[in-house]
Amino acid sequence: MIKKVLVANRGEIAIRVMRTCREMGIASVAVYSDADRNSLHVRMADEAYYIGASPSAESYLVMDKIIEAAKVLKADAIHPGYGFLSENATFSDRCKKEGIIFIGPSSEVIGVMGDKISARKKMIEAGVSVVPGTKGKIETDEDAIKIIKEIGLPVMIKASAGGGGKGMRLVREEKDIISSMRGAKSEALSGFGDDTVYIEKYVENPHHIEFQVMGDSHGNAIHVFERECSVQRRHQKVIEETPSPLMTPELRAKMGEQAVMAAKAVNYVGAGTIEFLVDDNHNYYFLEMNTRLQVEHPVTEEVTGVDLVRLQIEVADGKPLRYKQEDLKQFGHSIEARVYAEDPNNNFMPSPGLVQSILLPNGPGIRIDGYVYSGYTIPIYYDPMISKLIVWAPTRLEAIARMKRALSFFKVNGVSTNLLFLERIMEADDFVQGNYNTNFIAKNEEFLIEPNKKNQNTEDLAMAVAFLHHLTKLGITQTTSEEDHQGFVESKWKAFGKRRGLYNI
Amino acid sequence: MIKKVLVANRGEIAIRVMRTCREMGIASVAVYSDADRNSLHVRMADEAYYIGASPSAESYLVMDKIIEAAKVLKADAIHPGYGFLSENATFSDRCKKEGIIFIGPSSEVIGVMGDKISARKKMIEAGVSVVPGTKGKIETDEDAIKIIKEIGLPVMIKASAGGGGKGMRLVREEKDIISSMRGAKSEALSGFGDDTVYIEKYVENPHHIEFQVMGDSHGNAIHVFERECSVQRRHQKVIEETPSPLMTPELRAKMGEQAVMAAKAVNYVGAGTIEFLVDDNHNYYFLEMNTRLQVEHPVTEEVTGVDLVRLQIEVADGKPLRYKQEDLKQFGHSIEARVYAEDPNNNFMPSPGLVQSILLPNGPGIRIDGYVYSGYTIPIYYDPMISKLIVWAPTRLEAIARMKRALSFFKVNGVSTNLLFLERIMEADDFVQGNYNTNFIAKNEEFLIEPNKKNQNTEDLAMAVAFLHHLTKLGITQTTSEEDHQGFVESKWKAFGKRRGLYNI
Amino acid sequence: MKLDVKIGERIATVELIERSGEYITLSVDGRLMELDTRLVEPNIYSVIHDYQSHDVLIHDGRNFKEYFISAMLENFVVQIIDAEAKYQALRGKGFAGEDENAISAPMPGKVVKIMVKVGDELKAGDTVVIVSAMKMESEYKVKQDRKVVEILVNEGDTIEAHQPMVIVE
Amino acid sequence: MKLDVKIGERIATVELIERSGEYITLSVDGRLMELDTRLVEPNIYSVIHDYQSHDVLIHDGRNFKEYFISAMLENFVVQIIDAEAKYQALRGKGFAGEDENAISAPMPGKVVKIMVKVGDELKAGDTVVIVSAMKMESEYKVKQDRKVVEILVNEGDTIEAHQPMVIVE
Repeated sequence: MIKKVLVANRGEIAIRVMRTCREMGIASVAVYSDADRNSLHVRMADEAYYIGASPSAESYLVMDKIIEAAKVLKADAIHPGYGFLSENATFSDRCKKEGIIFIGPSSEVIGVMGDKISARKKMIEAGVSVVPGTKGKIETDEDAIKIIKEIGLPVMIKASAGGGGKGMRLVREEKDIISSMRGAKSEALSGFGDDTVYIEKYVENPHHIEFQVMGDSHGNAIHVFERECSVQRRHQKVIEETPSPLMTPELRAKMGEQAVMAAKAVNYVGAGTIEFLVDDNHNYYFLEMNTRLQVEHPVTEEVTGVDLVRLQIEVADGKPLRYKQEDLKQFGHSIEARVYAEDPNNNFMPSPGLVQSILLPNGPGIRIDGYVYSGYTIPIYYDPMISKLIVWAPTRLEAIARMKRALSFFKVNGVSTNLLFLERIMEADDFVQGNYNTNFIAKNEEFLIEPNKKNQNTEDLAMAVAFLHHLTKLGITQTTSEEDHQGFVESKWKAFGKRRGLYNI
Repeated sequence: MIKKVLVANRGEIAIRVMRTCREMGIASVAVYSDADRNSLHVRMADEAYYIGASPSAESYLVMDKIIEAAKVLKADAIHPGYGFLSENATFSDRCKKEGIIFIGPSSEVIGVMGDKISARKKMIEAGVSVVPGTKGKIETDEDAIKIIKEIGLPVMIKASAGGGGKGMRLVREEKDIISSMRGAKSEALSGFGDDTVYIEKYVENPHHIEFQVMGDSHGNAIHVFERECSVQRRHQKVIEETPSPLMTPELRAKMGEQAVMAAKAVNYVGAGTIEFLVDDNHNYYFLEMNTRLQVEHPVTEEVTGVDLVRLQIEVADGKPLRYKQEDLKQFGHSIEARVYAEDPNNNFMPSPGLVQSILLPNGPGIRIDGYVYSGYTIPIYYDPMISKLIVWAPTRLEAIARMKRALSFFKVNGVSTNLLFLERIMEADDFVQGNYNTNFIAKNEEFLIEPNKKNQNTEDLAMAVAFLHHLTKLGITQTTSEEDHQGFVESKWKAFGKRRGLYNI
Repeated sequence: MKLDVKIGERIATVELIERSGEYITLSVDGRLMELDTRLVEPNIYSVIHDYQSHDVLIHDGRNFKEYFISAMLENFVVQIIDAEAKYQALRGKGFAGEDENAISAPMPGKVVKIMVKVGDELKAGDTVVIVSAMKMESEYKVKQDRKVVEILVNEGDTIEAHQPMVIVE
Repeated sequence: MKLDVKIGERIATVELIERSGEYITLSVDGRLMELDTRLVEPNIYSVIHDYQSHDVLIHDGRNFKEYFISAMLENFVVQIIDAEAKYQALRGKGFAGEDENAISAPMPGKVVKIMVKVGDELKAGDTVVIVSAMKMESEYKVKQDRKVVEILVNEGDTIEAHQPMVIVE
């Protein structure tokens, strides 16, 4: 029986986990680095344990420290959140050895699914659709041509030992096969000392769609529908939504079934995500599995009413899943926007620092998972994501309208944020029409970054306020008079009359 | 077509309306008194109009000022919120004459339903169950005994001209009928110069359950299920929830049908609420109708996904209701807690003033409809309700746990609030078991006001912090040293050893 | 540094033993406590004590030596008892300088009515002023027989919390 | 009181005409504006202008005369151009005292690497320092040929936003 959970994380996800712990009557333990003593996850926890210096390599990533905290404070279980140690097989194993429940899968499962090659193999065995291709070494140009003709163009030739884009060639036309093979091989040889290459189908501007899965230790596994995560900037997700605008009930049923097959193939226990690439023709391919809670899990919770963290803790505690597949329904539409402390007008440069005040939008259909409070200094050491703004509404268009409303009432006073950038995404035609894939931000970059609605009135207002603020800073100001409104209006209009006279000369 | 709405209100409800306006692409106009220039509803509105001095009788209740604002700023419609002019038949009429859409019923409907006697009559005609009794004058003691025997004891003898509790007698036993009749009559005569009395069935410790209704101008009316509002202090609601713990599907169907009959009987257009008294045996009686949006409308929105303000605006604009009765379902459970700036330990004395900072709970299943921001001064002129905390969860017990979690993370820094009182309600056995009626707060007062869990550790901590804060105020403090944690721990333990030695002598 | 501190009927001696920046060692009635305290917001301390994390809100009370504290879903009224307060207590005036001579309200509001004039002899329970805040009127009375010495506000004035309105003796 | 104010390529003259508490009349390039301005939170003004309600956020920019403003879903960089700034501009140094001599970062961070030493002759585009913040490293370069005069930080230092790190000439 889990009675105390140590949350081996910080920021919004640590708080997210603690909220559910509190609701379940479970005590929570925060761990914190030097930079995080004043962080909200420490203030909100029942107990707190210091684990080292600010850089995460010296605190949040130090297994010994985390285990020490759990032992000293007698935590029954550790929730790793996302990032940090959440997909670390060694850590999962270490917890097991120390007699602490790791709220996540076993080291074996993390091992198999964490490595893309072995995951791909496992999925093929389980009958899950993966990107067509070969992993056998291609010996001759003739073999290459034969295989590529089977797979169909376009294809990607990839160095087996490759990484970072090196030793890769995209082939769109048959005539380029031989030159591309040679290019990839020679680059692979000079780059990695190994000219082994393999061939994969190239998925053109794919949709990135993932399925939430949950498994328990009694052999049950379910999926909790899809999330559309195609709005990405440099492989960083910015906006997620569910249901996916691309989805049909048939496709959902098929992909959901495959996601459950994937989870069952590894006897998955806990929350996981099966990521798929989907093309415009509804062909889908297993991409990878994330063996942890995702940043974007709230949109799933909003449309189903499921508390995924509660399920994680329940199944980690050996309980069977409280839902069967047929219990779950999608209701309405949910969108999540990730609020980053960064400056979109300055190459998305991070913007840590003092938040003098923060005003949250709130109201109907709004959920905020964040960790910044008025007076908090966002540290320079960690991720720039400071808040997730999640909306729910009966329909997709109403959810977009609600997100725009919420973004316009969201004020972070002190650091730069991407709030205007997010607001522009909600106004982009491609997004509104639900007609987008992973190419969306690149395609719409100009529209998203340079608002073209420069307004003379607003500009005049900005000038006026800067002028007044500057005078105040210089000390050129009267003290606030207690004059009433009516008196002001009269004197003001008198002065106005005079000035207008002057200007009319 | 409504394109601009003036919100003739302030505080959370003004903001609530503006949020939906923004989502519908409708511009919003705030009105404000002297005390409200810095209020959030003014900051969030598209336009703002000054309407007078701080007391509401000189601003929010001055019809001429509101109409002037609407005319100057060319608002198509006025949303009255609740309170102020929301149930004022004259104002509804005035709007109509000025060619402005009043978002609420016509003056005729407000007139009929606003008066309890005429509403009772109208409901009897429509076949709605009202509290059994007579309104005919009771001439003789014999008539009284006869009628009371028909109705059944206990009954209430009420002066027809009465009010404020005068000329009322509760009769529990037959032997008291004659003396009570005489007492009531003589009190009525001396109090109001009219000894007419009538007799009503006395509903013992009733449940206060209301049904949300919506009607459009095309003759459609629906109900949006019930709200349980029995947690009241001096007739002021404190906690509301839906579904009601008392409700059964059969009772809901019957009462819902009666609520729709009531709305149809007056051709109701807009949002309204039919309030019922319900006894423990599931007998229910029409009590009154509120011809406006209720404070507690969010719990209905949470379990149905319906935006009631959007529906109000749509039907005021002449559109048919977007939902049919069979489209609506209740999903999960929702509870609302009203956060007041008041001091429960000091006879619930109001506590206006500067809010230095406010930390909202947020996270899954939390909705906050409030208007206070960090640095805002709550004015002395208006209602002490500063925020509504609404939770949703799959089940009632999970909703209670969530409410407790949210209350414990809700911090209003600067004024007294009833947050601890609300938290105690969530811990009261009667509430947890769903076994309560309007007598709940009186019955549990001791438990609710005097937390009996005084903890020595917390008391010591409070003493220590007061001591340190006092030293700081006196200037007895070192500046913060940049000493690292490890160094501190060592020096601290060295000192400790010494002190412990001393104490052990 | 040592002071007596009072909550309800309990009076405890609090002593500062060592202070190193935000790390503080003190004793409450001889019980040692090591605290890590940070002022994270105005009037809000985050306190870690024996690994327990507490958010403690503290506000000034009705006088210089009184504080209102909220912690762990409990409210406390804390009084600091220094040499001066002890002297007052010996003279039978109670602790913490409770100034019964000034009639004041605990919250801001508006003076609705002043029921007395200078020189009036009041009986215990007589109403002195009526203050309105947030649609609720509160009467402020004398708890024993008193004489009105000075009236510091006018009807219609808005007042701050704890602002003296009427002085009695 | 009159000052020139610059946004992008536009320079406008702003003149204070009358100020009565929070009610202010001024002109921007001769266009009269009556504003009701309140500082509702630190650095946030609520401005009512011609019945329009605006929440305006203002923060200090990279120097004393620069401000960053957000209003109505637009961002502005505003520079105040006073007599001194005009003199600098005449000397070809651009407006608002942009001090190209100090290499600084727009956000707080940690100095990862200093690529130069005092006396180095740098070519346009050479990297001077690398600063890390929030898992992202940024390189700060010189835009034209320069010489390193002074180095004000060490590797590993945490720096404030706009803090000069290296002085070049």
